Amino acid sequence: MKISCDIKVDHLTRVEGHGNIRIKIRNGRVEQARWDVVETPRFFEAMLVGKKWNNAPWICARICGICSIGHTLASIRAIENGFGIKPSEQTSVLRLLLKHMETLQSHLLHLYFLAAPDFLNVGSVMPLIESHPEVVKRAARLKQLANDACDVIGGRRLHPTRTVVGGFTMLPEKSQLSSLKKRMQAAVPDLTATVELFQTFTLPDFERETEFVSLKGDERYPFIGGGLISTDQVEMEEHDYLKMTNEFVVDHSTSKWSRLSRQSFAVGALARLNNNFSFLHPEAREVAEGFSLAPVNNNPFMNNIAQLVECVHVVMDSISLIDNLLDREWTEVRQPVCPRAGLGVGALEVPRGILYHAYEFDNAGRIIKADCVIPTSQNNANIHYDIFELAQQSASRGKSDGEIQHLAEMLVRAYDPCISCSVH
Amino acid sequence: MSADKRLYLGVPVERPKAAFFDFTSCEGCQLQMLNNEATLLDFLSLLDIVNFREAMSERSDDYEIAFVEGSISRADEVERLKKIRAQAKILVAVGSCACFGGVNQLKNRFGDLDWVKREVYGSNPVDSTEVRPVSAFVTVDLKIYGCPVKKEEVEVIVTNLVLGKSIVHPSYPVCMECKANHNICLFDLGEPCLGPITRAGCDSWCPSNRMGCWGCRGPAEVANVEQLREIMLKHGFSEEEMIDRLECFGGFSTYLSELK
Amino acid sequence: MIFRVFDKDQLQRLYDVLAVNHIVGPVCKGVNQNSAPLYDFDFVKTFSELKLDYSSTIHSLKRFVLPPRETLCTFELGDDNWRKRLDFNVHEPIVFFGLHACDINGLNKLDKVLNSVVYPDPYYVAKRKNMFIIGVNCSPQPFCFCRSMGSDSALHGFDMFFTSLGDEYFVEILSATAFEYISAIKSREPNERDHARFKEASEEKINNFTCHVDTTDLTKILDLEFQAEVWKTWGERCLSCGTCASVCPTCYCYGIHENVNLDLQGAEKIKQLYSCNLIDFAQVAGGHNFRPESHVRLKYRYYHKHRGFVEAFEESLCVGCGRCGESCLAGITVPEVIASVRGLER
Amino acid sequence: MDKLPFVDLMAEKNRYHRRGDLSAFEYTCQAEITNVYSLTETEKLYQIQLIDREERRRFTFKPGQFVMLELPGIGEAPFSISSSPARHGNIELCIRAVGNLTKFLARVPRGTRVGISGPFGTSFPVKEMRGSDVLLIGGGLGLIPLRAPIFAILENRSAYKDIDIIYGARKSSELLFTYQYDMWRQFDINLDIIVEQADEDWDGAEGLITRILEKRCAASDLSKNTYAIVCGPPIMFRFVCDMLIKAHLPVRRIFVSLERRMHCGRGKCCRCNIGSTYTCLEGPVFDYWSVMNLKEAI
Ligand SMILES: Cc1cc2nc3c(=O)[nH]c(=O)nc-3n(C[C@H](O)[C@H](O)[C@H](O)COP(=O)(O)OP(=O)(O)OC[C@H]3O[C@@H](n4cnc5c(N)ncnc54)[C@H](O)[C@@H]3O)c2cc1C
Ligand code: SF4
Ligand code: SF4
Ligand code: SF4
Repeated sequence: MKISCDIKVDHLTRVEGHGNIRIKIRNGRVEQARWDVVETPRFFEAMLVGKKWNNAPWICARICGICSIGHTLASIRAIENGFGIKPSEQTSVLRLLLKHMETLQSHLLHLYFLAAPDFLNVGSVMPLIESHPEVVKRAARLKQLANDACDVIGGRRLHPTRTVVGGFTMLPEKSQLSSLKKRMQAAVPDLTATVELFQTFTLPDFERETEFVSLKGDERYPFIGGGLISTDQVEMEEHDYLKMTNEFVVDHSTSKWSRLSRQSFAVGALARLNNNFSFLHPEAREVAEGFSLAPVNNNPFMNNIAQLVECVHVVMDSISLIDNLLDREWTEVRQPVCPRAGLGVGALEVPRGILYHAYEFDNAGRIIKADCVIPTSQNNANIHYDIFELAQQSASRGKSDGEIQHLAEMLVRAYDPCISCSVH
Repeated sequence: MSADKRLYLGVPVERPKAAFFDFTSCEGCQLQMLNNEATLLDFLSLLDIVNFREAMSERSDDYEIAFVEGSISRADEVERLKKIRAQAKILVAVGSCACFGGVNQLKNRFGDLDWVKREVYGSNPVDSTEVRPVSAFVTVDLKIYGCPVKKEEVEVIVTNLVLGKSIVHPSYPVCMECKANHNICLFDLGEPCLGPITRAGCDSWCPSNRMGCWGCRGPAEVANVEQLREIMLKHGFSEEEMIDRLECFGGFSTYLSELK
Repeated sequence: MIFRVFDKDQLQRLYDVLAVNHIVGPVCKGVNQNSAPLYDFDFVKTFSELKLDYSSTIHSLKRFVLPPRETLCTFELGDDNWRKRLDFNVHEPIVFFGLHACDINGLNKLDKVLNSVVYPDPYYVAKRKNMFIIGVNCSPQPFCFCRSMGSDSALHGFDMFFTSLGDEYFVEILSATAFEYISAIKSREPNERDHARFKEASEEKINNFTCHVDTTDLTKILDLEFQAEVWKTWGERCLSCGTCASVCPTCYCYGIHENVNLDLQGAEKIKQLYSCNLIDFAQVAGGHNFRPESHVRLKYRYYHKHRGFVEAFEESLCVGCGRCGESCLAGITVPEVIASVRGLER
Repeated sequence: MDKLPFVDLMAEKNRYHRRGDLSAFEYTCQAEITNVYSLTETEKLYQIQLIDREERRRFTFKPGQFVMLELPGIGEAPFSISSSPARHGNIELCIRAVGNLTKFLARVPRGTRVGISGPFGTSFPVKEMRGSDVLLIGGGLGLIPLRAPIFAILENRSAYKDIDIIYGARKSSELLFTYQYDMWRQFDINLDIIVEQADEDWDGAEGLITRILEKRCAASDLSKNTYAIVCGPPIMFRFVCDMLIKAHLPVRRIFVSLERRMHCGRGKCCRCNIGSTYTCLEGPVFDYWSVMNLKEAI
């Protein structure tokens, strides 16, 4: 039995943004176990006030360097919903494809560069360049495919330039799409090798009963818009997002917290998968089954595996999306936009979970009030309680300080938090 | 990786110890550095990276070059920045946030910081000051412009830095690159663009994708803002639309105070 | 000169015959706000893309002879040695289908400098030697003043030149290769009536010019008005953006920069077309700038085109295509600038 | 029908790209830095030898001409040849470290290979000056291009009458080629040195070049049999040339060397263009009559 320990991790590494972990165990009892977000807040919601609608996607992309495409698309969706614009099917397919490639890029970054070093017992990807060059090269190859695809469709992998309200400023060449498709097909062995790599890792055995929130798929695995659902059987419409997120401010964190049926809930790849398992591409489902991952899985470390499963899903799905695009005649690029007063909400599944943008407009389409709810801020409370539970279980198993710290760090990383995003 | 000494034309080329730091930002510029998949390994062989929180757990405070991303918006950031400055021989401001304040400085435009805090955090106290660029607090040796920075440009700049070549930013505006890319001018397509006054170097990234320039790289050496205003009005764009763009990334703040 | 006449429906046949080569010609790139088509020169993939009745292209065809960026050479670095590798960056001949007289004259003018007796530029010459040029007559646009510059008809510098005579084309043939190509389609010798129609067409074109520049004594006037205040007025408008030079068929000035590869094992030398309107054009090491003011740089662009070149070659370096004025967002056009320097209100 | 024939300029041996023609485009011949001497804090003298013997022998130039020096990946820039024309492809360049290329050059060791092309440009008509007095007036770096004509004159000293060198610098520490002054004087040359700001070590004249020139102009009639060569910063040109003209030195006998930005040295890049005069082709040496016709020349 663990008697006492003090763990302080300031500015946790290999996560996006600044967060601290504190664990204090006294006489075998966890006195304190905290997850503090100390990132400097940026006030995007205030920045948007008074700005015309067309500024929002451009500015909001800058909320996050990893999921800028997600923010752009969420912002666009909120505006389109507010103005009553329905994107054409061509636009929707292109957007989903773009979204997929961001998911792939982000998951790969997390799996290979941020998470894998923990399992290979190194501090970063740098030592792997010499010890496991083939792993690093494979990671780079896959990530480049995803990023190149974002360039081709969105104009730029980071802070996209072609995505606008109403559609796109310009479309990719079809020849570019077919060469992407070829590259995706050729990437399948790399994906398989990635799956095999993760099969060699032992994930910590830890569970805590959790409520998982995500978009609800109706015909396909959900990424852009639709209903909201939780594993505690809560269902909600997109525009009722506030009832789903219930954000509140806590004093030790610059990021807000959320709750629904319980004291906290989780969003992200595992939540999506827990809620929408049946919509996974068959090959992705097979991968999940290989890891005995089935709904409802309560091990937060399994979020890594859920991301891996989604990598397979998005690549497989992208191939068919490209087929769909290649088969059609390109039609209009961009619909006209008529601003109107009212509220617009857009919900999107970004790599780290469900993201909401909501704006209230005046008649001229100026933003009067803006609200952005970020996955990581929805997760923060859950991370916090997970750390507490993890400390408790570790203490009772008599783990060393070093082990507890390592586990706690890995736990936070498993959520792939995007902290600067969460304190937009 | 060994810190082997290399020569270029007989001149020894050190592999300088470099560190990456982030302040108030989206951390996208750092990510752009990792987004160089095809050339990442060569890039890493130029620099000995000893501190890069987003990508690695190892950290050391012994470095010569500090790449600083993000703007400054809290007192503790100023302290941290000053420590970095004291350690680094060369401090590089990376991206629009570090160079001009970036989108973050949009909150400054309200003048009323309390309102801004209340709008987002309600009555909860949050620590946040006016957003300032890095150069407001410490000497900046080199700027890499852009939101986000362009990896090709970063690679050239870092190579030149390591070699001791001088680093010269294009003094001309984006139009020059836009024409080189044979784009149709966005004004002809009914879109506004800050290309005529914004510093080039991005290879007309946005206009080439039919998105008018928002001036993320700040003013070109000659920025005839007054003339651009006339052009905007002539093409049917309001002053508001022009100001939206000019104030977006903070690079044109001095011009804006004249305009408003 | 050899002349032929052929039916316009033979054009596709001629295109097909030529299409074993790369073909560059005027294509439509989109429409502007007023739904007017926007043309530019580009590689043509199918005959239907080729728009021979185009008004004018946004850019000249300069990029095919003077690319905006060109790698002049690469270096391989050894331990205490290095090697330089050259490539003139042209590997196949190209057919230029449908150039207006002004652009053909533009190339002829560039030749004077870049294919001169002293130090000919092989990068340019290599591309020039691999051009097969088909000219086509045009109708004057509201902004072009090629007639004032003596560039409204091309006397040489093409392989063949088409003039539209209703349903037929009147062809001037200047090269043996062109003769072979024309022999591959159905054509006939022109008769008296064709000659008359050809002359009528030329006449009509001349009468359709609405934009003029008075070049009388221009070199002297430019010298006299070197200190004129009007330059300052134009300078205030100029954005120093270089757009005018970029679209101009005869602006050829450039800058050089060299980059070392990331692995430090090699390097490249890149030529980039520049513009004399850019702020640092005349800045030398140490920081001294011979032309720090916009109006002075703008003035020198006019001096090079309309005075210096005339002194050297007895013709202006401007062909009067009007592109710079059309592209200039500040609305600085050659006819207006020259009129104002002459002291004329327009 | 057949494809059009491809004209391969790379393959042809032609005037456009002749190996061994040191002034052809992008033909740079390799040369080695055999010695480097620091003259002042910022100026170094580089002795450079063309590697290929044949090229070395064939390399001839006239005083006042310049070469382009290239460091792969770093840059290329024009430099006046500062050595005696008699030495062919064993040239000396005196270079001030001001920018990218020149600062890098200051760091390379002996033995480094550089690329040299040229020679380019016009020259000082030293032959034409035989039998006359010659006034060589240099300010700051302006002494560098004067050194080649000085050598040429020394090598044929008896062919010339009075030779005056008037040289001014801002500080005594900035004076170039100090080690050669005695040697020049031995050749019966009037050498007047003046510095703008004298310090303790300086016991010579203090002030601007024009102070000395004024005296020289008064000393003899310049209108008949005198040539002048003037090199220096733009501001100096104006004052010196005005003074010479007032002293009735014919404008066609005043020669100046102009500096402009240059990238090609071959009259193509336009960077050195004044109107339509390429300083790299029609210059850098101009007689003053031509300069008067060039707006903004100095
Ligand atoms: C005919 C002529 C003769 C010269 N002779 C000498 C000499 O003997 N000794 C000496 O120290 N200097 C001489 N100079 C000046 C010398 O060329 C510049 O100092 C040099 O170009 C600076 O290059 P940089 O890369 O160090 O400077 P940067 O300021 O970094 O310039 C970058 C590039 O700009 C161009 N450039 C900048 N300034 C000039 C300039 N003044 N002239 C031409 N190109 C320029 C070059 O291509 C250079 O590579 C001469 C210049 C000319 C035109
Ligand atoms: S689109 Fe913008 S950058 Fe391009 S030419 Fe037009 S104004 Fe300049
Ligand atoms: S075009 Fe303008 S906004 Fe876009 S990247 Fe370039 S400078 Fe930035
Ligand atoms: S004249 Fe017009 S196009 Fe040319 S640099 Fe000036 S503003 Fe640009």
